Amino acid sequence: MAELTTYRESVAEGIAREMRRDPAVVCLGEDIGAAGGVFKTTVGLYEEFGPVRIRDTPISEQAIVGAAMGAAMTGLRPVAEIMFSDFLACCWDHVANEIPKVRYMTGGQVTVPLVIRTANGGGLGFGAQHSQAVENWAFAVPGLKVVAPATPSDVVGLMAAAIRSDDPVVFFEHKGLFASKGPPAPPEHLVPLGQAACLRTGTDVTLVALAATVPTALAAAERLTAEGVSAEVLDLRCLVPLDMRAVLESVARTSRLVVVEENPYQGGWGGTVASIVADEGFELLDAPIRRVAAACVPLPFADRLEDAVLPTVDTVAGAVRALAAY
Amino acid sequence: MAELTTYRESVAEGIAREMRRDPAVVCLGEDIGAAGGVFKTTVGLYEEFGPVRIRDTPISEQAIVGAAMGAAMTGLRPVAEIMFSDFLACCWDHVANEIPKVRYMTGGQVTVPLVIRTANGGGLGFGAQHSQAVENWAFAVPGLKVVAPATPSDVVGLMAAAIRSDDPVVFFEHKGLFASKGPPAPPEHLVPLGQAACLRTGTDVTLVALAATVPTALAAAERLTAEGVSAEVLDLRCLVPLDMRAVLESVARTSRLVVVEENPYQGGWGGTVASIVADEGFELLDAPIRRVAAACVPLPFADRLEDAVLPTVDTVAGAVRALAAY
Amino acid sequence: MTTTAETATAELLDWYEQMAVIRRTEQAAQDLFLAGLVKGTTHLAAGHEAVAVGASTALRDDDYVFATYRGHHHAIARGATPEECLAELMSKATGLCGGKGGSMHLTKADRNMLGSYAIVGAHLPMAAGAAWSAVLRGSGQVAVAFFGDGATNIGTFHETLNLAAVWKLPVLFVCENNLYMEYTPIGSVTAVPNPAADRAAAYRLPAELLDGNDVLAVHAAVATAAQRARAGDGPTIIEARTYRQFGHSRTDPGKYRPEAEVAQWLARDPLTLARAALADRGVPESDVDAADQRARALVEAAVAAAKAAPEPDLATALTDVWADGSAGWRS
Amino acid sequence: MTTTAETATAELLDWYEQMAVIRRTEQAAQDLFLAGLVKGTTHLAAGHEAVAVGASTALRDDDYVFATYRGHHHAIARGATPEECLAELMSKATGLCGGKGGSMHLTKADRNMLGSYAIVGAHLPMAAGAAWSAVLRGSGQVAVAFFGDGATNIGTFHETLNLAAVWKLPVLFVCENNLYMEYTPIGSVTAVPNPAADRAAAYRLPAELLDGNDVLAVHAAVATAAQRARAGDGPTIIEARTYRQFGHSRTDPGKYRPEAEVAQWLARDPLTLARAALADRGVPESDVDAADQRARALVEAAVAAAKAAPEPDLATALTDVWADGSAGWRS
Ligand SMILES: Cc1ncc(C[n+]2csc(CCOP(=O)(O)OP(=O)(O)O)c2C)c(N)n1
Ligand SMILES: Cc1ncc(C[n+]2csc(CCOP(=O)(O)OP(=O)(O)O)c2C)c(N)n1
Ligand SMILES: [Mg+2]
Ligand SMILES: [Mg+2]
Repeated sequence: MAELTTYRESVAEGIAREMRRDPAVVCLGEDIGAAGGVFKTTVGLYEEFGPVRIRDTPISEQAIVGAAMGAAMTGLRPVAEIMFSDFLACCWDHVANEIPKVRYMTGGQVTVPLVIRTANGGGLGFGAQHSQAVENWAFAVPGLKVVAPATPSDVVGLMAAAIRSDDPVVFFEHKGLFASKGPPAPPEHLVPLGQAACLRTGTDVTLVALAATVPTALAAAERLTAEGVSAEVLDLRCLVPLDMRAVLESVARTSRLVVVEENPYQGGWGGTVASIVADEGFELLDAPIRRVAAACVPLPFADRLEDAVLPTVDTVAGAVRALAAY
Repeated sequence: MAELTTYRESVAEGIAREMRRDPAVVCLGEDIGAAGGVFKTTVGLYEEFGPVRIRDTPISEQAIVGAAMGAAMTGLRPVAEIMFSDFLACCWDHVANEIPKVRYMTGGQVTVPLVIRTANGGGLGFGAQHSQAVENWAFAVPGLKVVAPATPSDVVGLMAAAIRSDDPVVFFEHKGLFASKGPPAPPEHLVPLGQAACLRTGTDVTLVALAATVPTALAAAERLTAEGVSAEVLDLRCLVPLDMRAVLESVARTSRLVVVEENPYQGGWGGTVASIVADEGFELLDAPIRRVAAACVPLPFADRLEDAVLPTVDTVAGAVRALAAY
Repeated sequence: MTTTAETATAELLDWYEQMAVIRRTEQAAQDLFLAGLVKGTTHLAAGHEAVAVGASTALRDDDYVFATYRGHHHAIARGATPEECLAELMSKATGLCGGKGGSMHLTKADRNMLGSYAIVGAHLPMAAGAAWSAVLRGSGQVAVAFFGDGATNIGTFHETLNLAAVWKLPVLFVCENNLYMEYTPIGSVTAVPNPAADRAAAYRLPAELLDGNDVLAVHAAVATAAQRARAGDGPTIIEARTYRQFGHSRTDPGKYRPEAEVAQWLARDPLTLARAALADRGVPESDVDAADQRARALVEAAVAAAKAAPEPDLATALTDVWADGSAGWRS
Repeated sequence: MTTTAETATAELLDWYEQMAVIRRTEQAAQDLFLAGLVKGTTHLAAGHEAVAVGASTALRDDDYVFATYRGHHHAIARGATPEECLAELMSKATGLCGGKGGSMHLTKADRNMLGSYAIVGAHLPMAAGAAWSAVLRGSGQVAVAFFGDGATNIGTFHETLNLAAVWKLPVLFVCENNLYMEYTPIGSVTAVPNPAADRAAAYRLPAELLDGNDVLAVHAAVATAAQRARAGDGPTIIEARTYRQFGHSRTDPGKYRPEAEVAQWLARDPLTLARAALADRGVPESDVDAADQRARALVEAAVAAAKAAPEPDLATALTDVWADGSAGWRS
């Protein structure tokens, strides 16, 4: 088998593949150039593609994302980095009100083929303002595609799909996964947006996860095997398009659903998933739907406190166990 | 019976009552002074309280909300207006990352007793950037209280509770309700945060609504009586604190739930309500949970198109009818 | 597009006519709004015509324009017909945006008028981005962002001007300073007297402060700035002082403005000034009247056509979220 | 607080000691981070001591201070003990924020040090708001926002400076210009050479550009600005040029900085400069060494105490969202 690669390296690899393929792809963001990005996710791009296509910016999130939008409307395919996903709040008007709406409100006159990449999620002790999982923010805004890969090869494959997409994509790279390893993406790897991956089949409970909750869900499923509970694990990969067909089909087999989200319970994307199943899949269910999400608090700094509020293998396993016994 | 008053007038009345009571209450925002606010919701305040306590600002949403935060941390009780709730996106860092987190992340050292008032919602043909119902954005952020009154007297009573709250409150005033009329609030009226109102009892289906969807839900319930369907209507009034007890108690009686939200289905607050019922109230349910929400598109300008994507009496009645027949 | 410094008289007459078309369209919009045929809101640009026409005529056809919710004049100056505009305001299928945008979002993308944006300041970085794109594509295009005085106090203004200056982008920042935001005078909330021009030094940018009611002055300044931009010399800030003749929006009567101020500015109506300039150049009044007549006829026909146009198909509420024309969010 | 123009020598020695305490604390933080006892990240202010101490000593005890994620020096200068700070970094219950904030959010509210904010620019309007509150309450307090050079290009900077200028608020904007953002030189992304001072004119504000490694210079400028502010004359922008001696954060070795530049700034270490000033005033070296010894002992004891301190109770993860101490979101 080929050597393993990291999720972190796969980000740069995914971007580089598309930049080689399409001269319209350009990158902009803070410290993404010679510095290679503060998470080292753009290492090598500056060297290969130079300062014209890999552009350092001032600390001006609105200008970064707004300029990306203008560039996307006029022939480029910008990939804008927002360093931490928390800072999407600093350009939220562009992310929520401009980029996703302009095509619709002009009656289809313009397209906005851009990607906003951002380091998302907690678990690293970065505190309340650098740790949030905010994919649910983007999910609440019609007109954005929302991607959140869990493995190195998905990073590459979904990056290709995101950059080639003629629609705006918010691409959440999980900080907690950067160091994780997996098989590298094959050449020309492309993972279409909106296809969940079934990572583990099972018969008793369906676990729906995303990004960093995928390994958590897999570990919980693994642990439960010993107890005789067979859990199926779905990695949604994208929130928009949302592959509810895969979820409903799985629940049709297992009759039980646990959704594992990193964002706080209140307003989390799992609520939408659960509500669709409680509506369209009501008759499939043999037990309550359970959501394992973060506590409804800002994220604390101390790791033991952070562990206490984020979903863990223990809390997921506990939820699955309870449902299986229902 | 006393003369009726408007929802619009009740906003100014609610603020004025608190300003009379507490000299620490101050208002800031664009055109709120001599102009009386672009929705005429601050009419009379400038005349009564003067330019020191009623302060016009530049078009600087971050400065407005950020200054309100600093003032709240140091002894004032600011009431900041963000003219249209869509523009919360322009100060989202302060609303989502600063104001709700500072108390927690300082270990409880500071409090932030402020209110952000904003005109929310659609139905008036203001187009994609001036019509959104974004209470679900605020709902997704732990640390904010989220209020959205449906009647004139609730505006006054909830405004009193919001301004007196030592916690930050986002207060959504619905544009579509400004002209609506109802009995004025009695003197000293106070509606505690987090208490849903049961506006109509019924036995077959529970309708959960908020702000402008309250009259829609009531009208649908009314219409269905003729068909022999008895619908109970709950006005949540607040999303945080969320009165799930009232919802679960009602579902315990009716066994059926329809949630009526104005925000788009994806990421809407109704998902969280539905997911709690699908978990904690699973055994109460005799039918699928249905959410009637806006279509997952930016809001169109033309009224017939807007009507086609927002929840209406027809769509709500249709959903209730279907469930009742389930 | 004109690149000669001296504007030909025939050209000036044409500009006059364009301004007259805009004025008539705005008046029609107001009448239709009052008649209940335009829903939502409108922000009319009557009084601002010289900015739009002076600027647009100084640009190449493929240059990019970004406007605000007060943008009818820019749409028309970039080639939108009064009929397309009014149909949009009247929620018609034949409107510029098929009734999905409305007055605040007029867009004529096939003429590179890339939209009207309703959240103050949001379009400034878009214009910078379009300019950046032009540089990378080597197209020689420039981008222009038009914005109000009130927009000079919002964060994007600062972020964009700095970025555009550092990247030396071919972008023009044209402030239509009409002295008011909605109902509040800009001077009461701004630390400097000239809200755009006085900020130029903070970005080491050149600034032009000029009479925005003088179409020749606007044209000259924009032509020079566009030339600079195309030559690789970066952005220019242009502050054009002008005045809106209607209220801020909808039925606002504008009572917060001193009568003398209104009168003074009405006397300096851009059409009046252009008429005077034409007279100075010896153009017979009848030629100007004829232009007015053509404008009136055009807009009258536009009103009739827009009224007669069909409403949008309900199905269009669920199209064009995505580039493939669809609107689904579940796969 | 000093209001006399001439700083007493005893005072200067005290400031030296405060700076030494900060330096030792930062070194300890670095060592603890490398030892794996500090999680997450740190942004050390070694090299910036003169800004914090010079400014804080020029303020009243009840004045408000708002800092960034690089804020250890400000917390200490406003009265936080090294032990409270290091315990916070080490996720201990005895930390300033009970382990819930961490290095980026040091706060000492009972000394009106109202927090350290980790999103660039966010705290600027908070400081303006605190100043507004002081005016309305007639308290005579001023508020100070410390921020980096990189923060001068973000929108809140502009919005806040304009608002503060128009409202003539008693607020000081103190830019610690250490020439770099994270790894990128500020000059490469900023349109003006002095990112804060060169923007002052855009708000009609006075600006001071000074040597941020000279504690006397900082003190004098802040004292003057605070006096102006208290007198009702509004905000001042102070740009203090300084240099961080460690990398941006965590284990960053700062390799992007030219060696000669680093050497030049290390030679101008604020402690070295203060030592020289003390020598000039005839203070015996042994007195300064004694101050150093006290600082070292204090910080050594702080490290030991912080190490020995208990971890936070897990229950505290679910407290203090709301003012009543609770964290529930359902009623
Ligand atoms: C961010 C934001 N804040 C507030 C508003 C509401 N608003 C619409 S127009 C306007 C006044 C804008 O004034 P100016 O920039 O001078 O433009 P003008 O309307 O005079 O053309 C305001 C405050 C908005 N659209 N966007
Ligand atoms: C809005 C925002 N964008 C980006 C960051 C990431 N970031 C943290 S510190 C920093 C550099 C800040 O530079 P400067 O303002 O000069 O302060 P310094 O770190 O030099 O003290 C950046 C880009 C952030 N925290 N907030
Ligand atoms: Mg204006
Ligand atoms: Mg710096």
